[in-house]
Amino acid sequence: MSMILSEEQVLLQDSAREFIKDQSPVSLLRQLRDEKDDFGYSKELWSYMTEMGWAGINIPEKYDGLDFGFKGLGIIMEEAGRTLTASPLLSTVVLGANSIVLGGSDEQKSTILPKVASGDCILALAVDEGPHHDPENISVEAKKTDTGYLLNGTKQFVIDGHIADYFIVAARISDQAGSLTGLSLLLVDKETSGIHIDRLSMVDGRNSANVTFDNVSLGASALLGEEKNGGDLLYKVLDLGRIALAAEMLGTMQQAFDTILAYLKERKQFGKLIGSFQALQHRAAIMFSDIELCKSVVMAALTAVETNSDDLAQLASLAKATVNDAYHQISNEAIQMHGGIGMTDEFDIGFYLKRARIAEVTLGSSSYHRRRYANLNGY
Amino acid sequence: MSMILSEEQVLLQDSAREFIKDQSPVSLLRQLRDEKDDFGYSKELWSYMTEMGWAGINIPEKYDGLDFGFKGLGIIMEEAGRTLTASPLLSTVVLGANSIVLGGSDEQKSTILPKVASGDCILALAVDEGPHHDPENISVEAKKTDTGYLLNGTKQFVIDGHIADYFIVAARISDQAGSLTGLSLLLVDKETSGIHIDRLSMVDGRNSANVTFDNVSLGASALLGEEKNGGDLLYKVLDLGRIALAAEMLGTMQQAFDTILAYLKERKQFGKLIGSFQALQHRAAIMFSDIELCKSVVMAALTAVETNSDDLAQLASLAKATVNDAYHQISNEAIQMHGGIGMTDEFDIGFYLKRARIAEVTLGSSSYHRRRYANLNGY
Amino acid sequence: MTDLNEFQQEVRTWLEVNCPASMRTPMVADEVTIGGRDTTFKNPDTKLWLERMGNKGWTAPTWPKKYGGGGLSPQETNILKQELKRIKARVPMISFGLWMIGPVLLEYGTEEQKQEHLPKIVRGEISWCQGYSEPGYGSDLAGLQTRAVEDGEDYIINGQKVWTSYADKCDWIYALVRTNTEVKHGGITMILFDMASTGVSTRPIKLISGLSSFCETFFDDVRVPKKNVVGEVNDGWAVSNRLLQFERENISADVFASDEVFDVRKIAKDYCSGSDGKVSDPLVRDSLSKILMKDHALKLTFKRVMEGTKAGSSTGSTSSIFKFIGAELNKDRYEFAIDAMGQQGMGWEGKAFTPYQLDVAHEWLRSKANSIEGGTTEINLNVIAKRVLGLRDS
Amino acid sequence: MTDLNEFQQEVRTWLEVNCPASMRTPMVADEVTIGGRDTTFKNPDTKLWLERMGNKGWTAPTWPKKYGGGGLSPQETNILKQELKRIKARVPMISFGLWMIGPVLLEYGTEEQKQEHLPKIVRGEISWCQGYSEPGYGSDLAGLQTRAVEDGEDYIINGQKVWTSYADKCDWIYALVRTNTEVKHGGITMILFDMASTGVSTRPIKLISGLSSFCETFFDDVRVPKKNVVGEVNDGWAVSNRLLQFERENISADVFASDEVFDVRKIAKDYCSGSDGKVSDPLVRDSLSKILMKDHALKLTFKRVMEGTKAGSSTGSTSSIFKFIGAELNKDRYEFAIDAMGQQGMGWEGKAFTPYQLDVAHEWLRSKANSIEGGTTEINLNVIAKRVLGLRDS
Repeated sequence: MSMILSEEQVLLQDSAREFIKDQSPVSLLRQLRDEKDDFGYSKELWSYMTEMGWAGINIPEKYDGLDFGFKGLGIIMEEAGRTLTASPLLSTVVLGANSIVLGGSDEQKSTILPKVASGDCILALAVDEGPHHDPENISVEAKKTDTGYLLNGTKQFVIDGHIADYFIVAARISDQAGSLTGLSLLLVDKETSGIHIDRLSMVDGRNSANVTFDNVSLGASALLGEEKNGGDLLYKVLDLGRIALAAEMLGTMQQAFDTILAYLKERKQFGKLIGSFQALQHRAAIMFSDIELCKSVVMAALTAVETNSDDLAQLASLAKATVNDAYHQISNEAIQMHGGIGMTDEFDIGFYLKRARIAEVTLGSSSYHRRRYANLNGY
Repeated sequence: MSMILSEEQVLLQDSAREFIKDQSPVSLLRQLRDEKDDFGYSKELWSYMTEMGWAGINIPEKYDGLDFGFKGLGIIMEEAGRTLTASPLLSTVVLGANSIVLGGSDEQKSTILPKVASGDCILALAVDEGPHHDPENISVEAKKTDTGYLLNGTKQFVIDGHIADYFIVAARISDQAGSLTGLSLLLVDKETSGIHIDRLSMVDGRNSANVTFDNVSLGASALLGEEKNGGDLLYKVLDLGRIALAAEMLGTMQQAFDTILAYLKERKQFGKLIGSFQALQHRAAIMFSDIELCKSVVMAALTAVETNSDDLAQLASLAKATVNDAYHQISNEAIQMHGGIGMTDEFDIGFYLKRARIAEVTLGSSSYHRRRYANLNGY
Repeated sequence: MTDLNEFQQEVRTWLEVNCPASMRTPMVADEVTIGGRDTTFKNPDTKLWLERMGNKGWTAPTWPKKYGGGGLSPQETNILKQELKRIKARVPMISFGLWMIGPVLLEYGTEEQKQEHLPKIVRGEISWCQGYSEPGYGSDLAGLQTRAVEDGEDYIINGQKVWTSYADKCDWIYALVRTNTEVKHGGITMILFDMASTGVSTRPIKLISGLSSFCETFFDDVRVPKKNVVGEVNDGWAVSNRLLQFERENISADVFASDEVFDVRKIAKDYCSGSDGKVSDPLVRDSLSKILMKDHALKLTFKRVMEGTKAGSSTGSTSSIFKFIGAELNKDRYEFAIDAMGQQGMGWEGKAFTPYQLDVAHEWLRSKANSIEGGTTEINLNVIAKRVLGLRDS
Repeated sequence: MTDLNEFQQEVRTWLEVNCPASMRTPMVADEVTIGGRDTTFKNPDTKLWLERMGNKGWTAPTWPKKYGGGGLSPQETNILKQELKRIKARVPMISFGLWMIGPVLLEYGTEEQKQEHLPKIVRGEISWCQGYSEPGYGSDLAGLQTRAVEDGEDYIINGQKVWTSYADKCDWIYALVRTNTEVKHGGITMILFDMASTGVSTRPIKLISGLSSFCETFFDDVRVPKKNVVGEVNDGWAVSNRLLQFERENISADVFASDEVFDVRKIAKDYCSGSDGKVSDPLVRDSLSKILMKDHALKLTFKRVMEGTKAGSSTGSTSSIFKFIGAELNKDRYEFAIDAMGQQGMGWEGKAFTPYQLDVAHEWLRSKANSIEGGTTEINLNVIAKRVLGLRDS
């Protein structure tokens, strides 16, 4: 019974859905955008989420977490996605916390994880160095020194980069080559000197930043995991991120589709409901079908994390690519089927389009993941 | 006024359309197929065509041709395509005759062209050596000898190969390298010893053959054009073939679409004409639009031949790729929109599907021509 | 649990003894049987295997023993299936009797009908075909015109059916006939009769892909006893809808299984590989991933629905997508194959092509019917739009 | 012929003298003018160029001289266009007056209306906006509800329009209003009035792409003289259809022109080039070819229709495809661009992005309206299916 939710999970889903609907409508994102909020997320909302344990949902109990499992996290991401909730869930709870849970030393864990669980610490994974997701080609360098590392280079489009307390930086250790083995993850306090942060204003109104490390001097204890297998750790964390993001996107596209469907049943032209036009009916039926496939791939990928399956990487790529393509299509249909009103900023549906393209390229476009699926399957 | 037909050309079109409709219905191809006709085309029909001058339409008057121009040939191809007419038009009149007109010596011209014009000589251009069109990679070799050439290798899917009186073989001259400069075209009498021909039975019922040259000894006079620029000649001839084939396919797809449209206006389900269902209406409208684009690219390419435009290669690739994709889509819709009856051999529409895929790959698939268009445009 | 373990041991032992070795090899096209009165068997093991499974009732494991079935519980049936799969046993026969009319008779048949027909279906003694579609009435099945007129204790049937699978080889037919011309859906009756009856004739249909199992079937004053009506007179539409459910489930299952016999990845590797053994053309590789990932997503959805069904949740809306997605995907699979194979995948016959290549070309053509037979893609989309999404014709 | 040669020489000389140098450089967004009473000009050359062309009548070359037009023959007009193109002269203004209401007045207007309005349009003294769509009546334009009620020699107008381009900047409006509530199409009238009239108010519409030239426009007891009706009362539907033809032609032309300011090939080269300067990812390269080849095919079709029109053949059925193909292609172009640019093409504002990158992101969003404004793609397809292909709703 890996593809359906347990009773406990259904309870979580119900409460998450209700909470998000009440506390985090799309108007909250609109407000953050219009007010050019300094943080880019609602601290009040985040404190509610933290109270419910969401910040520590993936953190072991000994570090004050809930240890609820990855499917629970997926459920929350999906519900948060429905209203385009801006929060540190992806940056901190998925990518950040899991980097430390999977790769951190005891000291790193006990320093950081309880603070994450209590909502007092924001983490940001710094991977990409250009506009496309490309973890196979990392050139930010950590030069080994007597006491640790000297970090140089620029990371781009770092999620929540301008509010992070710590960066987790994917860097190439100077004396090591090879695309995987040469990589390490380094835990970098934002207060370390030599860090320059440029907050970015993206179309989706969500947080992103370019972060430059200019001769940033780090102690040896900055290393997450071992020097030699940082690539494996990074890839595992990225897959968790892809799956969680796919879950978020699944929620977003479902809400967009529900909005379309409601409009088809309400809007009249030529004296008829537009939902009675067969061409639109067929397109709606195809969207429905695509969403059903997305539900399955996301659920399978979430399960694979919980069972630590050998298929994890493959299912992560399957989930991200499938969800990318369906959301792409639905986000376009969302505007087209709404007609003129869909083009107005006043109406919420445009936010779903804007979020779509950024979510699509984040952590890998469809063509990236189709190529990876091919590599993983040996063809 | 390059994109519309002259009065003279409209007259040709009218008479060609009437002739084809009367003399070459689809049932003729069916008969050739069912009787496993030895020649794969109707000699009677070909003699009528010859009488009208079609065999020599591209041949200069001094060699008994009509010299009507390439647009005239395109008109005939299009009309012949409507009923899937099997004839040596593509092999002999387009690819064969033009190879000789463009590259032949006076002697070659006066030996071959009058026979082509009188319908007494079938030519076959032998280019491909595998299942995909790939003139950039020719390995059939013509070894230079004291008296001429020794030809070795196998050509595949040679149109009209089993009925050809002469082959025009694209071969690599042994002492020359490079993809273009090393190629030459050789004119080979089918009676020369060492030639083995395997006729192929293809899904579309049209002629194709594998031809093996086993130490075929040729005189120096077998060379068409000069040794060094055989590649240019070959590429020019291939482009003429692509354009003429695109014209044929344009006729075929228009007829398929007309058949669909007639069925949409005649077939009832649930008490309504199926052509009244909006989903089918929209799909029909898109097919119509695709055909309109195809008409333009074919006409532009035909014009480019007549004006010997610098854009010829680019327009040939544009025409073939555009027509490929539209015909692909229409051939699938043709079956789907006809439902069960479209699946029966008794009904003609299946022939249009079978012809589609072979025509699509002949002289280059869409992806081949998109790649070539990119190369020609320098990106 | 112990009982099930015992049952499993019992099944395993029985299969070890009774499933002939050749029945554990992949199915060969001309060794498929549909059973029936006049069947001949190319491979004698096929006959043996069918007889043994039929006598045991395991061709219809869930049917009651009194009708010749296996009388197994769902759990036992699952174990039987697992064990058959474990030894890769061939399916004993292809049977519309088992899959369609049998389940319908269990629900709607009279006791007499069950006694007469079900045991012969289980043992493969009588084969069945389906008389539904008519020329002019494909998607609009309820428009059918074949008339059944009362004549004493009989009906006299006149009309024509089309797309009758194996009509020229089957012993009996279950047919939809019109018993009332005043109303459309409410004037249809399901009736059973022997294909050897006077007035029945058949003509095989040649498809664009070549010869097929489909026939046109003609009824010319065919006399059928009234007791052969299934369910109530004029209630055939409800009966047939129940039956079409079984058909749809079988077609979906078929489509799912199809990539086991037809591996697009192998084709890509055989025809488009570079020196490293990987697909060299990035465009082909991307297309292949699209197909395999869609297939993967569809299989996971199938799994999700199965688990949901077991857990008692309603899965009708999700399973409404299977037929059309499976059909479109299978068409895409064959288009990919012939594209990868180029002209070598376009052969009709002859030695210049391998049997496998010829198969691909013919199956590519055959695949075009996937989105027509058993409900067109258009009808599937209509159903999803209306029944699942609640979009109405206003 | 000699006359035409002379004319060409004359035009060339005049342009040499009168077209300011800065008006021969590519258009800059904030130097575009729509003319009108209160216009200010950022670049004084814009004002000069508009005045000179307007006084010459060459902003409306084919209109009669007595209404301020150029009075040129089609051949002369062609020569003028060629010469303007040769020196890459900017279009003097963006004008709904020139492109839409002007041609309609020439056909349907009273002599008084022509005398009053046309010369001011030619010289850009009065700018016009279009009051057609209403909230709730987009594709179904004829459902419009804005009421015009007779009151002596005037109409009193009440209602709301939407998608009124530059309503907040324009001097006059041509609007469709309802003069009869009993019938749908037959109750519509076209009327002209001054936007400075009492009771007119406007509110700019913010689009998903940011601020736009569109407005909502409200009419609250606006008093308009009856003599401002264009054509007959209740015949506005026919008049507006004629006008929409002009609009469609202009939108098609716009879409065609768009790749001149937005070059997807450059984007592919800038963001996806390998060391040889060619697009390194074969998938991106293939997508780019698809877009450029579709564009090429569309341009050739445009050429074919133009030549056909000149030769006197009917081209209505072919030109019915321009709007939706152009719109869909333009959307594809922007999707290609942002895909090639990755997150660098997703910026909303700020210095981390070049102005060009920000433009692409905003124009990508704006492009989504291409298949909605001026007739949705769905309406275009309906029209082709019904009027061109003769498929009817039965």
